[in-house]
Order: sequence, then structure tokens, then C-alpha cells
Amino acid sequence: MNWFDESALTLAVFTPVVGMAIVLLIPKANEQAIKVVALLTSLVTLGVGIGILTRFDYDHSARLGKFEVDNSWIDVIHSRYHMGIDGIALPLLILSMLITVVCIIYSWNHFPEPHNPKGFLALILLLEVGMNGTFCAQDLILFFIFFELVLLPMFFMIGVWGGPNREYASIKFFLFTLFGSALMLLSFLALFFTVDVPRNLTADHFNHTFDMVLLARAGGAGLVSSTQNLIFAGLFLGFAIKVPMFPFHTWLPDAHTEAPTVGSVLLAAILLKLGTYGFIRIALPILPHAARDWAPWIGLLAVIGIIYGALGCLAQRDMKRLIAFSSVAHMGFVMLGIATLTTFGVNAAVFGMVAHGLITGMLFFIAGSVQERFETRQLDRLGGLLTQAPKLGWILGFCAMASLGLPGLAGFWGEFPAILSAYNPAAGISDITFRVYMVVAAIGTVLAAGYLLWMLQRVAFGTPKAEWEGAHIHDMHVSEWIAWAPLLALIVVLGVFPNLLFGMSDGAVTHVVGGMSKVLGG
Amino acid sequence: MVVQNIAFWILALAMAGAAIGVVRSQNVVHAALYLVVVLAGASAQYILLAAEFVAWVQVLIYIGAVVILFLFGIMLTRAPMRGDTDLDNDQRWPAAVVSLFLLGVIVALVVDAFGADEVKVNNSLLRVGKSATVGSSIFRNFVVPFEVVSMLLLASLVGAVVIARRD
Amino acid sequence: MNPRFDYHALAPEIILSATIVVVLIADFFFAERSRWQTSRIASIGVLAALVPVITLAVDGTTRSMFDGAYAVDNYAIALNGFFLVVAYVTLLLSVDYISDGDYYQGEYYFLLLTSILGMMFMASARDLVSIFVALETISIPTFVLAGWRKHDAKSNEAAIKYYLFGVLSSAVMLYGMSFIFGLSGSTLLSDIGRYAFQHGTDTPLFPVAIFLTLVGFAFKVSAVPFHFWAPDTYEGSPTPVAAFLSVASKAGGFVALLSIVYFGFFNAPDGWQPILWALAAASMTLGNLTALRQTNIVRMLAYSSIAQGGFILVPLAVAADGTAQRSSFEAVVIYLLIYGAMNLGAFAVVIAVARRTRSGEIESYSGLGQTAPALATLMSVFLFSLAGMPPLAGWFAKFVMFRAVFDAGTAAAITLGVIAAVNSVIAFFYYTAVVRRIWLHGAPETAVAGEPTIPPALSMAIGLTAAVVLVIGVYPQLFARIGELAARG
Amino acid sequence: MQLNQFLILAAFLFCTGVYGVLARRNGVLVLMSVELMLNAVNINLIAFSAFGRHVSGQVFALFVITIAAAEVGVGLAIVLLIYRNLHSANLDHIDQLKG
Amino acid sequence: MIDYAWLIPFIPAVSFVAILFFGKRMPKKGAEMGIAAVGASFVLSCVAAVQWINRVEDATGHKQGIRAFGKGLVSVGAEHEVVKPVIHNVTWWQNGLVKFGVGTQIDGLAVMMLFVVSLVSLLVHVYSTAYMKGDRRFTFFYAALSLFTASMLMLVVASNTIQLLVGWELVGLCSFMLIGHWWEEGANSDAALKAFFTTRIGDIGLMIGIIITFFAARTFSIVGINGYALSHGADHTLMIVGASCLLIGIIGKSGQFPLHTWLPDAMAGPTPVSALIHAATMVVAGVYLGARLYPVFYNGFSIGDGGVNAMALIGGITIIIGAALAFVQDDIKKVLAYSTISQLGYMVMGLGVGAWVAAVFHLFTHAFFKALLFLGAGSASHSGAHHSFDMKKDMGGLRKYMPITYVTFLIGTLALAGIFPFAGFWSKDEILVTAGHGGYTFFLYVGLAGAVMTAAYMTRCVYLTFFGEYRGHGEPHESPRAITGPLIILAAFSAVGGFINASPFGIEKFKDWVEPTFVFPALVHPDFDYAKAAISLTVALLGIGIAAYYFFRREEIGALKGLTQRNTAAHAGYTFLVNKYYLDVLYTDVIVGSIKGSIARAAYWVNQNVIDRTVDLVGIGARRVGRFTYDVVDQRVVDAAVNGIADTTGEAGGLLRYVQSGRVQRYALTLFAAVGLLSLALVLFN
Repeated sequence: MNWFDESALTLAVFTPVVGMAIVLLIPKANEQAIKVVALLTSLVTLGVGIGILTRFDYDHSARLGKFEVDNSWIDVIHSRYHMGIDGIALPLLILSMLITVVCIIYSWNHFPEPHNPKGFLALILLLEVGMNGTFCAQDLILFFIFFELVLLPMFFMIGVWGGPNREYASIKFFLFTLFGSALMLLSFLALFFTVDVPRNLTADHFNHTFDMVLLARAGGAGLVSSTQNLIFAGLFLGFAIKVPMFPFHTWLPDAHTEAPTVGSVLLAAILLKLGTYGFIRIALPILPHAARDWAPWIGLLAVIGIIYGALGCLAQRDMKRLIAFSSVAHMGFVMLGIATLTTFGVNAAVFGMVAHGLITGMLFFIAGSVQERFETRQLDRLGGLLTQAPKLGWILGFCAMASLGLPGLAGFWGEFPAILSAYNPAAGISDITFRVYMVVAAIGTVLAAGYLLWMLQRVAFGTPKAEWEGAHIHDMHVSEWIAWAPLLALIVVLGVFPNLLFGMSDGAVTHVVGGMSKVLGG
Repeated sequence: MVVQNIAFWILALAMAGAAIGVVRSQNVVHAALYLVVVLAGASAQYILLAAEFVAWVQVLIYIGAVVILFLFGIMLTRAPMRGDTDLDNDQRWPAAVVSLFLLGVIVALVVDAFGADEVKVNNSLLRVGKSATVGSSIFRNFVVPFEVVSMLLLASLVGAVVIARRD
Repeated sequence: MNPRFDYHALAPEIILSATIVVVLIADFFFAERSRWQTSRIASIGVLAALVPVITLAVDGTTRSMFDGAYAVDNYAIALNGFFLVVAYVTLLLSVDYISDGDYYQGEYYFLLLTSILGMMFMASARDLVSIFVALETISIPTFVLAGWRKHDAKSNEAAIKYYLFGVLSSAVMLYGMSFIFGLSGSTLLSDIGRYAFQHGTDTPLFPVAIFLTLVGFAFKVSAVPFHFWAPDTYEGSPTPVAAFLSVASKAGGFVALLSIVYFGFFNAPDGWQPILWALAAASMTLGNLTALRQTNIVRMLAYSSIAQGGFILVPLAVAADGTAQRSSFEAVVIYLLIYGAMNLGAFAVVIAVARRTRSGEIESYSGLGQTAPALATLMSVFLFSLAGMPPLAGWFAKFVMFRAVFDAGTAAAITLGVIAAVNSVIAFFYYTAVVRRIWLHGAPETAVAGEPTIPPALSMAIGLTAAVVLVIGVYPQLFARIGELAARG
Repeated sequence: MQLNQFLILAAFLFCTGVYGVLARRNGVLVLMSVELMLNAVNINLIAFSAFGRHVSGQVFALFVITIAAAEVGVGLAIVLLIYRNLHSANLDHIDQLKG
Repeated sequence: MIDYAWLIPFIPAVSFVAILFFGKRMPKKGAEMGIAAVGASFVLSCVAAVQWINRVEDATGHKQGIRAFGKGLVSVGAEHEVVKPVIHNVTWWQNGLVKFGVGTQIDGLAVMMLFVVSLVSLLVHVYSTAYMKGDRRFTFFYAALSLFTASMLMLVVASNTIQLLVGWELVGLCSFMLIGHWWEEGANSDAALKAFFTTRIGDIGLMIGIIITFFAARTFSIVGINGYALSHGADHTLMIVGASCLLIGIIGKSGQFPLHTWLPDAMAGPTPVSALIHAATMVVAGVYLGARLYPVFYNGFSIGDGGVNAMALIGGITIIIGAALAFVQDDIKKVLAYSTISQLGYMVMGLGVGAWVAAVFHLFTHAFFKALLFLGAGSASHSGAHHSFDMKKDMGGLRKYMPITYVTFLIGTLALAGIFPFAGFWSKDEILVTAGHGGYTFFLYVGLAGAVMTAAYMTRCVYLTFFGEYRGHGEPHESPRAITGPLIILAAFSAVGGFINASPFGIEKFKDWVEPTFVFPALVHPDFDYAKAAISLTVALLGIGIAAYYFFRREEIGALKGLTQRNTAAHAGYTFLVNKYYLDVLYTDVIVGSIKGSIARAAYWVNQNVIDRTVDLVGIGARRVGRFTYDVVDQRVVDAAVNGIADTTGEAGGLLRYVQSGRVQRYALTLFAAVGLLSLALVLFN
């Protein structure tokens, strides 16, 4: 199995490229072949992921361990092909693999208009490359490349297969994220030039490096706090826009509303996580002091996001837009957890990411299926879904419950520990501030219950509206069952056995936070 | 010394006047002839500076070739010969301002840079101006440019032909 | 005594010159319809000229002649290679364009190659005279080429504007050079460098002279405010020529800038840094902003190339600060190589599209995604690469640019870096505008369905450039290494 | 003789040339003005070479003269072409390409 | 068994999944599955109970046994030794290398609850086979019941607060699903939403309370928290805050004032659900929490040293308003709902005044008679009133038609009214006694007042339902055995259940078995007080009397009327009777009238238009704020700002195009101008 360990991550990231190439070579007419190839590719990738899952060393989840790859790449700029996976990235990697498979299955026999499976699937696979890569990259430049690689496919997915207002939405999404990542790149460079690492550690014996691990180990050594805060600002913008945090969220509802179902699922399930992951993987460990100075503000934006998102939801008349706003709120919890800079909070954040990925992904799937059946997402035109498509309706109810953080389902473990962790944040951060945040966040959970149940009632309960009387509504297609079963199962399983995830992430998180507190002397 | 100075000033005034003529005369042919004066004056100045070879080349190429070209150009484009039509465009004044401004700046800088430097004409200088010296310098240090220029001339010749020929 | 000739060092130029002559003569002997053969000869010659370049590269020793007026070092070799490849691609672009419309063919290639010769000479030129000659050799043939569509008033206009600007700026440049000669008492860059080192800018005339000299190159690289000719000329002249101008002759200008700045004025930074700073900032900003409102694709590319020129100027503008000397040299070279590939590619696609739509308007790209997906994809690739989108080569160009800025690390440098960052975001507006037309807009009824018939030469050009853009995008080390060697001199 | 004499004369010629280039409409006249500028350059070069006893200045001047001639040739050809297509050699008529 | 308690909630959970997926294919549509599962856990619960009782008895046997943890900080009940709860944990999740367990904690309280929950649930399962026959979502109903039972049992055996929270939320979910069981009608789903939302507000308190107790005691384990709360080092302020937060949770879940309004609406659900969830089990989860984490409240509200505290106060208020509101309901289930509220008030107040055993005991008995009453009401409406619950319109005189229902209902009523010797008497009386003893005299009076009213409104209820003329349409008949069976069983428990802790007869088994002796505050156990017992009994009877007079007499008067027409003597007698009943007038109009009339109506008005409305208004307000935030802030400000930037850059580009005029000499002019200016700039720069 040695060969596997060495090539695992490379396979995990680049198998989809091969698949994409094949897909592009198959003539447009031969749809079946295209679909099959795409599906197989994603399954193989997932297989690799499961392989990694089985051979991962859970006792030392902080170590990059046996899967680490570190080859020369762009020596001239001291950037290397350094891939590795730890307990924080692993769940997200698997999630993105799984979601990709699920999306391909889901779109099996309902592709969005204009009908072009070839292009669509190729883009999904390309997207997967970017997502997987981002989670595996251990070199800032590599990270940046993958981080950006995600943009294009999503841009096209929204722009080509999106709703009526797709052009505006796609360009907005594109430029927003782009602006962020431009500043992010500047910050990366600034890190390279300002952080001193011991020569004997770097591969090319140079005292500057893009290597995340080494930079994290340096922990912003020899940076005055003003510089740190400045660099952190760049990183913050880059990631916060992706998350998205409160004032930078406006691209999200548009993007989600216009995107095709699969698009929004991928967007919600994985793309948003890139931002939060960036915080945990880069911003916090590399610039601990700045992180501590920024923490109260991040926390503030996070809780604003929680309330603000909830209020936004309550104002929606469009089901999908409502779910989109709920993402803002949920990512607020994740960011709150991160902002505490405690193992508790960060663990919660990691769990929250996965949970949100599964649950909101499902909700978007459902929204898509509802639209497919009723040609509308307007809440006031929907109703009585339970009578016309009971299974779909109950699944919607289930996901709504999961999303409002019902204990026993995955959502709870992202939400509750995050609130819990806000009770006493890391040393040197004002307790009072965060306890206020805690209460606000707790109120946020009630609001969440409010808008989700409200949506559920509007969509599922009551009797069908006049226009749908007698209309034959098909309940649950096979493809939907196959696609959704794993997600639903995971929502329950993770809810009942949270340690499946906590056990994975905990070691790594402890390592990250421990490193920080070592630097912060707290 | 004095002699050369006097000569310089006469030539200079002539050239300056002629230059103004070139850019102000309302008759194209006159403008061309003024240009001849300027060019001739320039070559005379070269002689004053003991650059015989350059001076003669100036006479040959400019007065011999370029001005003729211009005259051909004037004929071919039926440029207005009598001063009836306006040869200037609508931006005389801005042009004047800009050029005077430029003049001011440059003169100031030049004066500042080479305050009272004298150009001494003596044997050593005359030796520099010798065609032999120039030639050897060309063929010792500037062979490659020289060759390239030949290609360039060929190119411009061909180019001019292609562009100008009627087809 | 006779000067020592190193024929190995001169071989590329010699082979090229020979080819030039052969092309010119061959043109007489070919019948009208087989005139296109001359292009074949030309390309063979270009490829042949590449051989000694490679051997020199392998040999790798720095050769210098005529008291250092002419040098063949890594830098020269690298750029010679670049110019030859660009020439080859340009030939590929031109073949069908020139042979389809009834243009003079032999003369066309003849002039093209002469201009290339000028560029190669420029790469090795190390004194003012050679630089001047090289610059003119680059320019004059292109003046003519710009007007190659003789019966098209626009082409004429393009020619005259380009010509006038060229002449004026070279006059200004010469005037500046004359002062530099006067002050330093030599035309050799090495001597000038010595003078700059000793006296710096204590005579105010020196910086001004430097500036006047730079104007000539600023014109070549179409840096604001010496850029006015570019959009009009690009639009008016034959598209392959526009491509050539926007890549090759621009590169020529940058090479000149590099040589004169690094080997000449480097030690008098006050003389050139502020100017280049201003030019860079102005070019990026104005270029981008104006490009936003363009309706003609070539014009848009013209402004974009102005902006790109601005980006390339950024490292130069900070070269003397901090530790940026090496890295900014690298940055310029690398940026040039990448820029050449992606811009040529973009133009190639424009030519291919125009073959069918007969239009350069951006509207005519609507729905290209459905009617010609392959072409549309490639166009998007090139545009996104120009925009600096990973993992396409463009990102690395921008990256090394920023890297140089950080290497310099002065306030001015960082400011320029921020301006560059903002601009690189603005740039996305107009690049994506085209992409949106291609993919997000429906094709007009008039559009012809199905892939346009792309002649092999053209598709080869597109393939070549696309390959470079993609490969360098994921493995920039190749170009990075070249840049590093070049910077080592 | 003072070096400045020549330089200032050159400067004057140069700026006159600039004026001409800017203010003249007829293409041929503009070219003439350009020649004024180039001559200014040459005077500079010769003066400097005489002042500093450097022969390279004269060589430079020679190159300038030659290339200037070539330029004029091409320039006139282009003007001619334009005249043929637009029946006028006036530059201010030429503004199809803009924006 | 006591060591495998996890099986008890696990079995119904399994049956939930089974019913959900295969229920429709089962012969009885999943009912048998549910019954079997709950039956199993009932048996196991009984086993566990027995095992626990043995433990206790063994410990009581020898005087100096183990000196367990916390002996120092816990003063053990004098008469017997520390009996440790049986705790089993497995790692559930870890965080920061700290492991958090999931497990079971079995002690007296737990086994008591296990017994109650599984028993009532079992009976309700059986009852529903008849009651829900032919319902369109019969199978789903049973699935939900199983899930509810599972989660409730889980909550009961929880060994740590998080697990408790999980169960807590899950029962809330089930209540949501079952209230909205007939979600086609908007009213039902509204009620379901309201219930979930309101309790959820309480859950904020619970959540934060758990967090605070966690950070105070550094553990989630219940024993640990209790231990901390009793230790000398306990941070009192933290405990105050924590207790208050937890109290909010109790208020939400156990329908205490002011979050009680959801409970009456919850009657929209099927009657068995009301019996199981909204009378016997779920709503007492709050009380259970209070009992479970009692030391926290004991410390936080410093219950030991008497004096008014939030917990007791809330309980007291709830008793009164609940009872008052019960008067004015015409819907029999609403009457019972408000009565439940007020009874829960008794329990909370009991906890608040330190009457732990009494409160828990009342929980125990209340579960039986209130479930009985609900099921009885259900039976009445099922077989007697076409599924209507309106006593005035569709019931009346049912005692003739459905004797079993009548008798059992009567027993339930007496139990509820606290009449000797029925179960309610013992438990309620014990609360009052302790209140009176523990220096909480004020609450003693509150309790008594409540007792009067309880008796009164129950009498009214019985009267309207079972006496007088049948006002419904159709032919009422006795319900099937599936319904009457459970009624009888429950009636039995309601009748004699109280004797398990009948102090005057020296029986205090309930206290011995249930009251924790491990980490538990020293509580006073006043002896049985005949005086107070007498008082409470009398007031209860008084209540019945007043109401009886008020309702029954009126009939007799009517009967007499006919006679007066015949002879004057009778007429005189009649007038005499009437005059005799001037007293009656006093009673009715002044006392009952005031209670039933103005006060209750006022209370009801306030309840509907103030408290309930605010709940709704909160919802509406949130929607309004949301819309504002979205329309104005989000769309106009935040979004527009971004788009604005894009536009302006575009404009700039538009302007710059004019510079490119197309006139080559214009360009040249700019060129030279630039040259001149830049040179000058350079000169000045250097």
C-alpha cells in the first residue's frame, strides 16, 4: 500500500482532470457515455478518498503523516508542490468528493437548460479538482491556485445554466470573490517576505517560504503586530468574502438564487467552506497575534451574520433565496466558533462546516426538486407538498429540523459547541464580549427555528394551492433517492455519533490551537 | 576664434529664420526651400565643428536626396502652392505654447549643464573629424549596426515601393 | 586592426538575414498563386535560426564584441529565442490572411522578418547607436505593414498615425540620447552606466535626457501618454500585424528598456524610476478604464495590451529599490514570455472568428459558445489568462510582478502594487464581458452554425499558444527558469 | 566658441520642428518639421563630439542622417497613399479611428 | 437490568425506525410493533425499578455502610445510608482531548419516571388502536409515538446535561409532529409551530444554563454538576445565573407562566397525544429537570433558607391563572389543559419551596389522573360527541350512555381535586404541608386557593359533560374495550396510587425509594399535619360544593317551578326556598360569580390579548424587521454600494474615450505636452 500512500492525494486531486479530458473527447451526441464516464470518475475519486479514510492515522490526526507529498514545483519563487492532509482537511475532502458524486447522480436525468451534459459534467469535475486541491494544499501558492480554480466552473455554471438574472449574479459572484483573492494573494506574498523561517527547515535552505506548515510553525515570528494586522486584513477579506461574512455576503443570495440546483448545492456545501477552512488553516496559525486582535471583530460580524441572515430569511418569498440567507446565518455560527480561538470552537467550526455542507446541500436539492415539479419557488404559491409528494415533504421537514440544529442530527454539533465555546474564548480575548455573542447566537437558534418551520409550513403543510389541484406531482425519482440517501444517512449518523468527526478533527485542531496559544503564551 | 563665432551667429540667425519659415510659410514650395537653407546651414555648422565628413554626407543625403523627395511629394500630392489655402490646423496656439514651454525647459537645463564649456578647435579635433577616423570607427565598433542599417534601407526601399506603387 | 567576429554568436542574425534576402528574391520567381510558398521559406528560415540560438543556450558562455557594444548572453539568447518563436507564430497567423486577400506576399514576409531581425539585434545591442538602429529596424517595416491593406482608408490611417508617432518619439529619443552622449561622452551603455554611477543625477539635464530617451521606448511599449497610436493602429491595420505589434514590437521596446535601464541608467534611479512609476500607473489605469467601454474586440485588446504594458512596467519602476534588482528583471522577462503567448493566442482566435463573422465587433461574439464551442473555450482560456486567472499562465506573470514589488518593499513600490492589484480586478470587467457574450448570450439569427473552417496554420498557432498558456499555468517553472537565467545575464 | 551656442540653436530648431509638427495640416509639411527636429539632434551630436573629442558622436549622426532619409521615404510613400485614397494630404481629415 | 438501562429507550427507537420503513406492510399498520416495543420497555422499567428498590432496601438494612463521595458536603437523610445512582458511560464525543460521555444514570427518580412514562405510553398505545382507527396517517402516528417514547425515556435516563438536552429537543420535535398531526388545517400547523417555537425560546435558557453549569462544574455529568453545586467552593453567582436560565427552560417546557400559552393550543393534536405528551410526560420534563439538577436550584435560589424565590413564585402564579382560566373554557380538553398548567404550577412551586419529594410525588400521581382525564375526555368525544370537545354544545348527560367512562372520569376528578383517599390528595397535601412548614406560608395559601378553584372547575366540567340533558346529535354509546381498558387501569392507579406515600399510615416508601441520598441537599420532611390536611380537604370539598350548588341546584329550582303552579303552599315553600337561597345568591353571585365571572374572564382576556398576543407579535415583529433589513439595508445599502463602484469605473472609462479623439496631431500635442511637463516635474523632483 506504499504506492497508494505516496500517490493518494495526487490521485484524489487530479483524477477528475483525467475524467474531464475523457468527457471532453467524447462527442456531444453520446450522452450516456459522457454521464457514465463522469460518474465513474467521481466514484473512483471517492474511492481514493475512502482509501485515505481507511489508512489515515487517527491517533495523530495533526500530522500530515504518510500521505504527505513534497516535490519541487516552482523553485524560482520557492514554491513547492506540497500536499498533505490532516484531521481538519480530511472530512472536508471526503465531503467534497461525496457531494460531487451525489451531484452527478442527481443531475443524471434532469440537466438544467440549456441541455448540455458534456459541458456541465466537465465543469463539475473541474470544480472538484479545485475543491479537493484546496483542502490538500500545504503551500500558499498551491492553495491559491486551487482556490481560484474553483471560480471559473462556478462562474460558468451560474452564468450558463442559471436563472433569469444569471448574468448579473454570475459576474457579481465572480468579481466579489476575485477581489478578495487578489488581496489574499498580496497577503500571501507579504507573508513570504516578512516571515523568517529557519533556513535548515526549508527545502531550498532559503529563509522565506510559502510552506504553510513552516509558516504556521514560525507563528508570525518577528512580525510587529501592526504588520500582522495588515496582512491579516488581506487574508480576512479574501476568506470572509468566500464564507461569506456579514457585509460581504451580498453575492451569495443572488448566486444561489440564480444558480442551477447542482450549482447551489456545490456552492453551499463546499465552496463556502473554502473560506472558513482558509481561516483555520492559514489565517489563525500563521498570524496568531493578529488573529487574537481581530477575534472580537470577527465574532461580532459572525453574530451579526447570524441575526442578519435569520432576518433576511424571514423576509424571503423565494424558497431558495431563503435557504441562501440561512447559509449566512449558519456560517455565522462557524465563524463564531473560529473566532473563539479555542479547540472547542474550532472543532465546532469544523463540524459545523461538514454539517452545513450536508444539510444545506440537501435543502438546495429539495428546493431544486420542488421547482422542477411546480415551476416555482414562490412560497405563497406553494403548499401542501406533503399531500402531493409526501416523501419529498417529509425529507424537507427532516432537513429543516436538522438545519435548525435539532439535537440528534448533525446540525446540533456544529451549533451548540460553537455557542458553548463562546462562553470563554481563548486567553486574552474579552470574556464579556463573547458571552454577549453567546446569548445573541442562542437567540439566533430560535430565529432559525422560526424561519425554517415557517418555510416548512408554507411549503409542506396545508392543502395544495388551487393552481396545483389535481396536478400530477411525481414523488421522489430514483435518482433523487440514490443521490440523497447518503446525505440523509450521514446527517443522522453524524448526529448520533458525533465522535466520528470530532475524533478525526480533534487532534489536528488541538495542534493548531495549541500552536497558537504557545505563541500567544496563553 | 572670433571669426568662427561671427560665422556661427550669421548661420544661426539664417537657420532660425529659415526654420520659422518652414513652419509658418503659407506656400509649400517655399517651405521646402526654407528647409534647404536650414539643412545647408547645419552642414556649415558641422564644418565649423570640424566634422567635414558628416557635413558632406549631410549635403549629399539631405539636400541631394531628402529635399528632392519632399519636392516630389509636394508635386504628387498636389499640395497647394499658392498661399491661398490655410496650411495650418486649428491648434496653432496650443502648439506655440507647448513648443515654447519645451524650449524654455531645455534651454534652462542646457545652460545649467554646460555653463561656459568651450569647444576648442585644434588639430586633435580636426583629426577626429577626418573621414578616415570616422570610417575606421564605423568599421571597428559599429559593423553590426552598419550591416543592419543596410537591411533597414533595403526594407524601407521595398516598403516604400509597395506602399507607393499604384495598383 | 580588425574587429574579432564570433560567427557562432552572430549565427542567428546571419541566418535570418539570409532568409530575408532569399524570401525577397524568391518572391520574384513564384507564380502569383504559389506566392504563399514564400511564407514557407520564411518559417523554415526562422526555425533554422532557432538552431544556433539553442546551441548558444546549451553552450551558455557570455560572448561580447566591439568593446561590449554587442553582447550575446543568456538574456539575449532567451529573448532571441522568444522573438523567433513569436515570429513563427505570427507567420502562422498571417499565411492565410495574407494569401486570401490579394496582398503582396513576399514583401510582407520580408518586412516582417526584417523587423524581427531588428528585435534580435536589440536584444544584443549594448550601445545607443545600436539600440537606435535596432529600434528603427523594428519600426520602419511595421509602419509599412500597418498600411498593408492599401485600399482601406482605415489601414492608411493606421499607418500614418503609427508612422508619425514613431518618427516623433524616435526624434525625441534621439534628442535625449544626444544629451546623454554629451554628458557621458560615450554611446556605450557600460560607459554611461559608469557615468551614472559617478555623477548620479547631480546635473538636472541628465534625468531629463534619460526621460527623453525613454520616450522612444515608451512609444514602442505604448505606455500612456505615448499610447494614442496603439488602439487606432491595431484596429486599422491587418489583424496579424496588430498581433505582431502588440506582442513582438512591444517586446522589442521592453527589451530596449531593460537593456538601457539595467546596463545604462541603473545607478541613477532618480532619473528613471519616477517616470516609469508614473507611466506604469497611468498605463494600467487608463488602459483598463478605457477598455471597459470598447465595442470592437481588437480595440479592446489594444487597450488591454496597454494595461498589460503597464503591468510589465511595474517591476521596472521599482527595480532599484530594496532587493528587487534581480527579481524585477526576472519579472519583466517572464511577463513578456507569458504575455506573448496569451496575447498572440487571443489575436489568433480573433482572426479565426473574423474569418467567419467578418466582424471585429464584440457583439459578433454572442453565442459563440453554442456555435463554435472549441473556439469559444480557447478564447475564454486566453482572456482569463490575460486577466490573470489561475491556473492559466497569466496568474504567474502577475505573481512575479507583485513579487518584485514586495521585494522592493518601499512605500512607492507598495502603492504601485496596490494600484496594480486594483487594476487587475478592474481588468476582469472587460475580459469577462467578452466571455459573457460568448457563453451567456444567445447567438444572433445571422450567426453561421458549426465550427468555422480554421486553416491548419491558424489552428496550429492557436494550439501552440494555448498549450503554452495551459502548461505554464500549472508548471511555471519552465519560464521562471528562463527568466532567472536571463536575469543572471 | 561656446558649446551652448550650438545646443541652444539645436534646441530652437527642435522646438520649431515640434511647433511645425503640431500646427501644420499638410502631411508633407509635417515631415519637413520632423526633419528640423532630427537636424537639431545631429547638431547636438556633432557639437558634443567636437567638445569631447569623441568620434562616436559623428558616427551616430551619420546613422541618424541615413535612417532619417529612409524614414522620409516611407513617410512620403504613406502620405502619397493617403492622398490617393482620400484625395487630400491633410492630416486633420483623418479621424475615422477613434474612441 | 439496572446496568443495561440503555435498552429501555433503545427498543422504542428501533421500533420507530421499523414502523417508519415497514409499518405500512404490517398487518396492524405498525400498531402492534409500537405496542410490543413499549411493552418491552415497560417490563424492563419495572425490572429496573425492582432492582433499584432492592438496592435501597439493602442499604437501609445496615446502618454504617459505605461513606461515599460527598459525605462531607452532603448531609444524608438520617434514617438510611447513601445509595449511589447506577451510572454507565461510554465516550460520545471528544473535544480538545477532553472526552464527553453518553450514558445512563439510574436512581429512584429515574426508575420512577421510567415506570410512569412507559406505563402511560403503553396504555396510550393501546388506547389509540381504537381511537385513531382509520386515521389517514395511522402508521406515522405510531412511529411518532415510538419516537416520542424513545426520546422521553432517553431524557429520563440521561447521565449528562447534553444528553438530556438531546432528549429534551427530541420530545419537543415529537410534540411538534403530533400536534400538527392533522396539518391540513392551518390552525393545527399554527399550533404546532407555536408550541415548538415557544418551547424553543425556553430552550435558549436551558442551553445557556447547561453551558454555564458546564463551565462552573467543568463537566456535563449530572452528578458532577450537582456535586459542584453543593460543594463549598461553588460560585454562588454562577449558580444564580445558571439556575435562572434553567428555570426559563422549565417555564418553556412545563407551560409555566408566561410561556404557557402554547399548551392549550397544543390540544389541536389527537387526544391520546394530549394525554401522553401534554399531560403525563413531556410537559413534566421541565419539572424532572428541576428535580434532576435540584442542587443547582437549591444553591442558586438558596431554597434552604426560606423566603420567596423565582421558582416558587412562577409556580404559584401559574397555579392561580391556570385554574382561573380553566373556568371559562367550553372545550373539555382546554379545561384539562389549563388544569395541567396549574398542576404543573404545583410541582414547580413544590420544588421552589423545597418540597422535592412532594413535587415529584405529585408528578407521579398527576401523570395517572391527568392521563386518565384526557383519555376519558377522548372517550367521551370519540363515542359520545362525534369527535367534538365542546361540552356545552355536544355533550351532557353522558353518564347514562357511557358508565365506565363516567366512573373513571369521576375518580380522576376526585383525584385531581385532592379528595381523600384518592392519589391527588396525598401528593398535593404533602406539597402544602411542606410549604407551610418551610416558611413559605404565602405559598400555602396560594396552594389552597388553587385547590378550591381546581375542585370547582372540575365539578363544572363533570357536570357539563356527564349530567343534564344530552345536547349532542347522534347516539352516544360506551367506547370499545381498547379504550375503556386503559381508563380502568389508570383509574385504579389514581385511586390507590397515593398510598405509596401515605405518611399517616407510616408509609413513606415513595420517599425512601425515590429521594436521592447521594449528592443531595438536606431537606426537611415535616410530619403529616392533620390540621392542614383537613383544611385542604375542606377547601376542596368547599369548591365542589359551591360549584355543585351552582349547577345542580339550578336544575332542582327548575323542577320545582312546575309544582308552584299547583298550590300556593308549594309556592310559599318555593319562595321560602328562594329566600333560603339568598345565601345561595351570596355564594353564587358573589363568590363563584366573581371567580368564574370577572376575574377569570379578565384573566382570560389578558391571557389571550396580552400574553398570547405578544407571542404572536414577536413572530410578526421578527418578520417585519426581517423585511426591513432585507429591503432597505441589504438591497439598498450594502448591495447598492458594491454595484455603485462598478458603475463609476464604467463611467470613467466612458469619459476617457473622448481623449482618444482620432486626430493624430491632438495626440502629438498631448505627447509633447507630457514630455514638457514631465521633464519639468523631473527637474523639480531632483
